[in-house]
Amino acid sequence: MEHAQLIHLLVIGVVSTLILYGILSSLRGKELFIRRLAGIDAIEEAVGRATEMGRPILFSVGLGGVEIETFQALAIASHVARLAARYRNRVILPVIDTVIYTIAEEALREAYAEAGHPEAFRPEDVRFLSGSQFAYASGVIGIMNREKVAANFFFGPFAAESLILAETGQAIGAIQIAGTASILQVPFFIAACDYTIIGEEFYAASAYLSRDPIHLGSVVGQDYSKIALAAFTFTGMIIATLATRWAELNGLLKFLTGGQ
Amino acid sequence: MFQPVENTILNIALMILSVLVSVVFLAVLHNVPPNLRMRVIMVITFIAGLYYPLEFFIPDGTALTPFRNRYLTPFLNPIGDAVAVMAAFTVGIGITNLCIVHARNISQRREGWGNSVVFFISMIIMFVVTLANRYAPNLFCTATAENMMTPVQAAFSVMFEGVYTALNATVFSLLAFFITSAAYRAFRIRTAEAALLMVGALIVMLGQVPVGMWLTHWIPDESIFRFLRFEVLSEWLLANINMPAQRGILFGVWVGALAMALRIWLSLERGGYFGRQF
Amino acid sequence: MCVDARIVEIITYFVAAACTLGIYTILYRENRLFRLFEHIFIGVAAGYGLAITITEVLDPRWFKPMITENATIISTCESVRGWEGVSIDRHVKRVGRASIRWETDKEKMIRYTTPPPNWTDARYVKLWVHSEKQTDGSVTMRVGTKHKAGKPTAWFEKSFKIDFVGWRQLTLYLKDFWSKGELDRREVKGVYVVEFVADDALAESGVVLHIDELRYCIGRKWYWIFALVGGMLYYTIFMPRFAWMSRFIIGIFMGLQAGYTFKAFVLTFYPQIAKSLRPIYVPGNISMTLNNIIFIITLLCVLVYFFFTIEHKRPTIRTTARLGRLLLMITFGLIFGNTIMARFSLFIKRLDFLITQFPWLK
Amino acid sequence: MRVTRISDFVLTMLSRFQQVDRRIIYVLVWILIGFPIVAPHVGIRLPVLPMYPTRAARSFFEAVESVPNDKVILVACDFDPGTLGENGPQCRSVIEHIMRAGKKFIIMGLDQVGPTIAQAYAEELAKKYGYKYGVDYCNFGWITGGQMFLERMCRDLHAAVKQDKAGTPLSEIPMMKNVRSAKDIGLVVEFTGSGLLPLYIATFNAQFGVKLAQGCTGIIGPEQFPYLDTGQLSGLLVGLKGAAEYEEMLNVVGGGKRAMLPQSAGHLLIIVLVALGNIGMWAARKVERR
Repeated sequence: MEHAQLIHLLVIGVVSTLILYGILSSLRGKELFIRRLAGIDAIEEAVGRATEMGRPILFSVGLGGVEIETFQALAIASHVARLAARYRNRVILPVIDTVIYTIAEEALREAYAEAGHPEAFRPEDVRFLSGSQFAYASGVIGIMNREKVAANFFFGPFAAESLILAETGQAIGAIQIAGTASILQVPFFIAACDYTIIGEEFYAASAYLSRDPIHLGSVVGQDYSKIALAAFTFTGMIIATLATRWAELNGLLKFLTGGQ
Repeated sequence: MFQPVENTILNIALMILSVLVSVVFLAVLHNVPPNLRMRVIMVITFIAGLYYPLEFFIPDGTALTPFRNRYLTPFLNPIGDAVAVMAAFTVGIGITNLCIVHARNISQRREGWGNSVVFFISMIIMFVVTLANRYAPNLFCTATAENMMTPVQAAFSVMFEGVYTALNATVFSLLAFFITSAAYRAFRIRTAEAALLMVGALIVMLGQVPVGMWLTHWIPDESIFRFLRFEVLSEWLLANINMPAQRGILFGVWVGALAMALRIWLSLERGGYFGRQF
Repeated sequence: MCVDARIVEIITYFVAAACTLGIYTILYRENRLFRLFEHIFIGVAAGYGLAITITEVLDPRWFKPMITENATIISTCESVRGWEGVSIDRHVKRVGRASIRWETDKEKMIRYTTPPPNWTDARYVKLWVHSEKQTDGSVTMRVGTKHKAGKPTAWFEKSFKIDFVGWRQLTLYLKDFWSKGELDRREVKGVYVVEFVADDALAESGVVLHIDELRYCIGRKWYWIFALVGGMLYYTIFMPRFAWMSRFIIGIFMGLQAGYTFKAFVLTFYPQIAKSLRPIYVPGNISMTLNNIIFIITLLCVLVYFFFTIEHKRPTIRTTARLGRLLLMITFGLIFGNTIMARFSLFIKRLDFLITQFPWLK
Repeated sequence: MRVTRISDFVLTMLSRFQQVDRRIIYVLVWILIGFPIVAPHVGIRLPVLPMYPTRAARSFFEAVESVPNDKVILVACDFDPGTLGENGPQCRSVIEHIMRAGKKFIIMGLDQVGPTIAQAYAEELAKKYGYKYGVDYCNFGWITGGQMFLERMCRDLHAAVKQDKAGTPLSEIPMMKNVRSAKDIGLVVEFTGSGLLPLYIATFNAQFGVKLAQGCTGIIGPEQFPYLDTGQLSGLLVGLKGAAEYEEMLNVVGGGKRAMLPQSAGHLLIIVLVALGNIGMWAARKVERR
């Protein structure tokens, strides 16, 4: 399919308008509610524990390249860095992508500055390890063992190396929080980490933490979109059911499925 | 305006000219007050964000189709190449960062500096051997008989198959051990959720190996209890619980991705890297 | 000074075996041997990554298009295959080991029948021509191209004078070719023959010509230098005064990535919605109906679990979300169980390699 | 700690299973998976575990058997070295079955490597079953052009695929004389690790009614079951288990069945460890309550 069908334009149009409506209403000062997510206390507790033990914190954005999920993960990294900076604790951030290396270095430098301890930030803690998945994984487990990190955070896109990192972290007794939309890796984070945030829960968590009106509005807009998509899917199912009886509806069904 | 040229000197001249034009453009932007400069970057991000949606969402057979076919679709591959090439240039940043970290280890004789020396040696050997294998395979001796290899090919085979592929496959295979210890520790009936995690895994495991199948193969295949056979139950669960659940997660993940894309595109993103003034 | 492949194989095996066992020591605990192989791995991966970036991305997709003429060989003239009316000449040659010999007095026209068909981006043709003596005759190069079925063939041709002695490289710009028959210059896809016709003056003079290295070229794409400028902007991140320039290039990257997300939403995610539009009740197929009902319940429960703006106070919401979480847990158990076989086979393959590739056992 | 009753002693012993050291687990993995692989090389004959073919595998088998003799089978090898571990044994055992059933077949693939590997399997098996290239089977090699090209192949095979992998024109291949279009293809068997099935469904199955059967990897197995329910797929082999099931029906020992012993040992180890872990936890809780 080189070009979109009409149904795709409609669906994206509706979802985008709902999200922008959420953001605009939040900017106009409408009070918005987001339920507190358990993942948030876990993040603060993990940073606190690492500071008590005086050991550094390791934050990995997995195989994150220049993609949306990596920016969401870096937003969480900035938040963790702000927490750690208060107690002048180190955050080690090994990366696999050179473009993300430049962005991550700036994000962390700025987080330490915002927390009032710009001098506590050590540039060499943001490290490019390797461009290859398993060289990166072996590098990270090397750092974990040598630096004896007390807390591990795994946020962003992950693949098979997720369990290599999480199981090694568990073996050295670090407290571990993970959040990823890579569904096939969530089971391994659940098995090896203390707390796992599933799919876009971690995105809502960062909106909750920052209390930033645009982020809050966006999460609300996203909820409206999910309700709309669920309703759309449900009506589609009803049409599919009726189509088994009245064949004329098959044309409508073909339109809804985008000619599949 | 952007047409290839035939003669070499003209080609080099145009290249130098383009560099000068870019430098002038950047210098002009440099002297512009910061918030105006930020506006320019926001506009450029917006325009860059327009390209793929316009190219993809303008349907065939409308007034805009000729515009799309003339100005947008032909640039799909060149833009892909341009992005890949510019990202390739950043590899230098990664390598310089690596070298700084390891060079500091050596210069300050930090604990484990020997490994940093090993890092430099293996990097340089692999770099030289891979380039030689690609551009000058028969460096020292040319004609090779059937089962003979040139020194460069031999070195590349040892370094690539012997070291790189072996290390890659071995680190990957560590998962066989880690999955066993993770399963042992995680599958405990502490809470309802942990119990369900365990039950799901056990059913699929038993459904995959002959021992598991042997346990329930006595249930006749035609009877209504057929779905109690491990391999059938595991197939059914994978198709009717696993698939819709994954789809449910994907609904949220993709709506979230769309929301972030909208915010980056309209420069609404705040916090972290984006928030800083210029 | 070549090396016997057998010895190389043995060395490769022992190096691979050492690396394998070295990495496996991490299973006991982190130790010096593992640290050594970890640094070897990161070094080799860095060296390989840099080399591959050059050989697979920078050289073919940036440097060559920018510096070289992006030529496509029509005929290397090293053999007579595909040519008609010519003979091979191993003595008089310009490029490679041979060239095409054309006695104009015997053959007034020669043809090359297997040219590359797609000349869409070609801008000019280049070829080496050798002549024994100066003549006032000229040769016409004719290119025959077939379009979509049913359309007549279109020809475009250009002639050049043979008023030189020895080898000379000719450049014939395609836009100067005079075309017979309706030809769409932007879509030249059906080229099936290239002919060289000697005019009468040349035929009388009976000169013997040689042709070598016949190519069509696109030309040097000087504008690819902008990619270098764009790439260098990244490095400004280390200079605070110019750091805004890195924002410039990263802004473009993120804009493109954000735009692409809309396309990916349709290509990757929308089929998932399309496949979920299943009939709730399938007449005459009880098991399918049951499956579809369970499918819908699971999908809706998991969706409710991911609502963040509704407090889980109302019983209906709370139980659906709770059921959603339990279904998610079963799903993650299923995924875990489904992956075990793949992970074990990785280790089985490593052991298989260690044992079966053992040089003396093979 | 004076032990009052035997059960206390047993419980404290059992509670130690709650925290088995990870290194012991790793050694067990080495032994249980390593031994079945080393054993054949040191002359120890190991039992071959019986497999119980699922309905999807059996219908794959019947689909191949039921192809009329005047029709050919299209073997589509859309896999690369990455998924060779699972798709390889599947492809090899199906080709062996086609040869044993005496049917003619054509190898092709939307991936460069797949057809070459399948060709090696076919040549090796051809010696055993007396199959001759060009008469009983042939190989089109790598096919590009995706769905549009498959559709052209369905309509007119000779016009779409001008020559086979070795470059000989189709008109000169004896078996291709009476194979002109999809009407002469009895079954398409596809082996892949990626979701390419919809391409074949939209062309061979939907428009020309040719039966389809697939051998896929374990990871994408669940996504293919719906096609079984709707009848678009008349057979499915999933991962190494699928290969082992097919080899069981052929009663041949191939890559699938050979891997079943170490895989079973590994899976059993996990199940036993999980059981011990839970027993240990239960025992420890019991001891605390005392």
